[in-house]
Amino acid sequence: MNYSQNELMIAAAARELQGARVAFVGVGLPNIVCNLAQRSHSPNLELVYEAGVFGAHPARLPLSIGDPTIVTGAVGAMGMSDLFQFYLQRGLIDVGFLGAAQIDQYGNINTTVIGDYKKPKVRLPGSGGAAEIAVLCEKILVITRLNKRAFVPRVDFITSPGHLGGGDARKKLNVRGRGPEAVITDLCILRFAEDTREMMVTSLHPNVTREKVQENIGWQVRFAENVETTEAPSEQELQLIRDELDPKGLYSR
Amino acid sequence: MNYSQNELMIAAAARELQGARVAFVGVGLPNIVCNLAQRSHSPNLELVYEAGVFGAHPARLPLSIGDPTIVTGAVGAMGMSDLFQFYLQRGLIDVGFLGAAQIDQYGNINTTVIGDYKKPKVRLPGSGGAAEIAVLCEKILVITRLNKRAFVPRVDFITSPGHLGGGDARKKLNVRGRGPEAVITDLCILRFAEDTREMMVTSLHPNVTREKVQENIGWQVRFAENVETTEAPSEQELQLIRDELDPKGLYSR
Amino acid sequence: MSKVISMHDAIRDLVHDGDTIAIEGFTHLICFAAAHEIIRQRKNDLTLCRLTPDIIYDQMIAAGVCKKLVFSYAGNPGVGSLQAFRRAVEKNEPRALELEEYSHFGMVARYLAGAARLPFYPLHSYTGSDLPKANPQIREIGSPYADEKIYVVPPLNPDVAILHAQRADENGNAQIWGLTGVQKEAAFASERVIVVVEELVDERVIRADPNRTIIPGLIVNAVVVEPYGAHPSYVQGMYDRDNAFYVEWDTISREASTLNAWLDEWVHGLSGRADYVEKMRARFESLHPGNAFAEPINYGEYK
Amino acid sequence: MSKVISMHDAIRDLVHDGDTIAIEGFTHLICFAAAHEIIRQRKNDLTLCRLTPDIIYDQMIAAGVCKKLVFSYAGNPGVGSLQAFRRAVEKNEPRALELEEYSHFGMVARYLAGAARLPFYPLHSYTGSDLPKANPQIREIGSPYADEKIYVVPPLNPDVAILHAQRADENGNAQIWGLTGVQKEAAFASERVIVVVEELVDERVIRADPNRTIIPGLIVNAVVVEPYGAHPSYVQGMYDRDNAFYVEWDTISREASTLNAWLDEWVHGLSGRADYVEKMRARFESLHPGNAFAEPINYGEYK
Repeated sequence: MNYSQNELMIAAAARELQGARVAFVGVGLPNIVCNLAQRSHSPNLELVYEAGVFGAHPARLPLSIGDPTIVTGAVGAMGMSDLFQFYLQRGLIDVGFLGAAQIDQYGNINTTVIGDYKKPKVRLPGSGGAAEIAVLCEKILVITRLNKRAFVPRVDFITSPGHLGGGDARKKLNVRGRGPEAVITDLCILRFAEDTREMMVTSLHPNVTREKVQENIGWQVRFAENVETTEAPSEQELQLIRDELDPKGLYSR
Repeated sequence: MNYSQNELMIAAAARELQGARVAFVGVGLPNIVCNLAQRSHSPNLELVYEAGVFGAHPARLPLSIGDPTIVTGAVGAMGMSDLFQFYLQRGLIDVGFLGAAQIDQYGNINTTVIGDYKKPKVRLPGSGGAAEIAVLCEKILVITRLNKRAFVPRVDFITSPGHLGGGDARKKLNVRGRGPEAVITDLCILRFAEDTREMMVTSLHPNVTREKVQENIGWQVRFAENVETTEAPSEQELQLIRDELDPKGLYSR
Repeated sequence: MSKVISMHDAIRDLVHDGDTIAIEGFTHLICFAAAHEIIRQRKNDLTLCRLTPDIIYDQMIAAGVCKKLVFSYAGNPGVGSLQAFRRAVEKNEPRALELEEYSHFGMVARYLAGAARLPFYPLHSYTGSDLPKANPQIREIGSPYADEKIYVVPPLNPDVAILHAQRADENGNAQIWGLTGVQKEAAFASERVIVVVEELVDERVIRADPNRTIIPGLIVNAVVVEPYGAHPSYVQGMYDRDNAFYVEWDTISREASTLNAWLDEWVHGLSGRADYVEKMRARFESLHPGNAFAEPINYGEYK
Repeated sequence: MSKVISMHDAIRDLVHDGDTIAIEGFTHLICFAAAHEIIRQRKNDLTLCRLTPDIIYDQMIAAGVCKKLVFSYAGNPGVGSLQAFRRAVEKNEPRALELEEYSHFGMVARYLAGAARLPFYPLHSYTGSDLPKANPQIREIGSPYADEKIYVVPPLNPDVAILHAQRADENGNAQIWGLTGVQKEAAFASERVIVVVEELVDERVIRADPNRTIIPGLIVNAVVVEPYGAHPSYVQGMYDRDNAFYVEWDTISREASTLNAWLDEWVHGLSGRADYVEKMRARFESLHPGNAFAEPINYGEYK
């Protein structure tokens, strides 16, 4: 079956959720990714929405992360105070999924401004729950398309800390979660070196060259010793994306 | 109609609630007093129970302040965190009603220990919500029977602060509520002098002498310039107490 | 004594120029009816608080009623950016916009502190983020129990909170199901509260299920009955989110001229929400959900 | 995978000697069935946490399983003192009892900090009280926003919380109505959670009313089905508080000998709660309330 780069990215990201028990679902791509994981290989994955829902079984793919379909049939619906304090801050969330307008080689994420904070060239939406998701989830997955505007040597503003200056910088600040573990893009998957915490390419999507990846990253990117080839999306995954989750192709075309 | 000293005390205490909008109902005597006020002169009095109830209309007099009858038909039932934070600490309660095992001339209340805290002669139940009620309600009413064991020059332990050392001691500590306003007993009503905040007798119950009052107070008590005679309980009040609120006479005989 | 009044009178009497206002509701129960009435009455210099300014504040910013925004996520959820918000921040159009920016948890904590009258609220966030540099109100304090620091935010106490709910009685005792967001905290944090409901019910309905009461009439100044008052957001069990409108807004708001034309037609050109509902009626038909009833529960009669 | 096990096994596997335990429930939903099983299994050196030790901890203190009490009100509500508690504190009988004492709000705040994994929780209480002198864990800190001090308490994180509820599914998703006390906070604060219910229900019942879920199965280790397990306390809508027993307890507990005879007959002499219910059956008949149903609400089906 043919598939788009976006479909591959979504399926690859969903597979990163295998074995996870509780995922914090962010707006946009993470939303479709988490719903795909639940409907394919991880039926017991508990979806937590910052809007105040635990154990959602959305009957349709919600456009927003506060849609009524995430409430009906959920295990629990609560105020955001409970959600942030007793679920997220309590340490119950295994995986937090974040998007990024800019991301640097240590996985620090900017969703606040392009340019200077006080006089921005582009004003972005801001943190939402990302600043706390980044420090409170056991681990973080990032999903975003690969291009030079996004993958920059240094983000203009750290909205959500990744590995900060690299190495054990995060540990020194007593940050609770382990930070970004993988960055899933439409061209490749990147992970972080054990020691320096620098981002490196660990898997190339089928038919994507190293040169193509480097062209879309704003620094001299490292490649892992054994770069794998990302597994193509399965027929089941593609059917779920096309028939159930994103029939209009908003996210996946 | 004949009445007992306890019935008079309860009716007199209930009358202190006239004009109040929201009362925090304590266990024991305050419970019958607040319910009497609601059923007689103050039908719009909102009863708040620390157990987590706002706007209770108890169908029977609850023995405990967490009885199921305070929930059924109430306006709101909530967790204690909400009750203490958003009602009491938020400053929504006009009147808090407290009992006392010991009380001193400045209205400081002890419900913790008789004797030394570490080696008490009598271990009492402790604060419950009294320590915060004493500082967070707009004003405090105290209801307790008059006797020398209770009315002492200096309490063994301040569980709930009254006017502390007197004068503006309370203000200096930035305490929010105004503190005790009246102490209603089975023999008389005492209030606090404007300047010194010392307790003084302002009303004697019918047929009670000054001597009798002094005999039951552990310090040389002051009498107001114009000591009134406490109004006897009305027929309606007595009927409510006897037929509806305390048919077994647990509190009122 | 009934607190039920019209939206016109509620906004006229309780919202003043220069006020700090919170029209809350996280995706759910966003009271567009109140926002439109504020625009219609041309209130001025408002400080608007919301976790997600959403298209409701985008409309108010475009209409020029807003001086300052206190917020945590200024996007069109699932769609993209807020165009009027961007024009205000990037180009000072139609006027400059002051920003005071937090994260969601930070805003929740600010309302919590405000509702509980605490001088600050601690939270594990902001470590490693540039947000505390951008907003000096986000501060760090030590713990008296361990060698540990934690960030705190100050209380938020709006002058007015406007909160949509499924139902309330005439005293303002309001019940909500589905996402409750920060409706409760915003109500208790504020000096004045306007509750806007889909349905006015007898006090007995409220008292039959006290655990669902989110906002007590005790803190409510006015009750406004405004069916479909939350459209294009939604009310659980009553109508769906109008996702198509959220997508359309991206087009409407790309240019100030089209946005202003929309405001002229849908806000200034109408006398109130009843007109809006009438004009929008065909659209509502596709927004009615099927039934999914909760199992009835018994509180028990204790006499 | 079902978490449903017997009370015997739940206590055997999840409660260890020396543990810090919270059997919570403010007047409502106090799990006497669990307390009796702990006594029956002769657990030792427990630190018992509860706002109101009530007669449930009075029984445990008398049985000698308790080393320390963390509490805010040790009385028999509406009746008077707790006699076994007094003997332990005043006379070290049957053993000395360590006390760590707060007010209700202080205990609520401790559970809140524990549940939210905060290093402390601020509250406006204790000013002018001798409690901070009696308990050095109650401390003062300054605010970074104003020249102001406020008391704080440290987090409370029990090893085990045992919480009674009206109903849960086999995963431990539990729903409560009526007084919810600190059930939620105590559950999230604890390392292990045992949920004890009157009724085991299908997951669909829970999912039909997600706003009533107080404790998610995610944090629950065991579900015990134990009808009447909260007697002599009560379960809203199911059975009334046995006020007569609370009054009788005052007599039973006046002397260690009568109290021990009671424990022999009603705890040690029985193999479990089923026996207790059987033996107590006549008494339950007068405790059934009439009906007072909540109005059904609609969550809506959104496909």
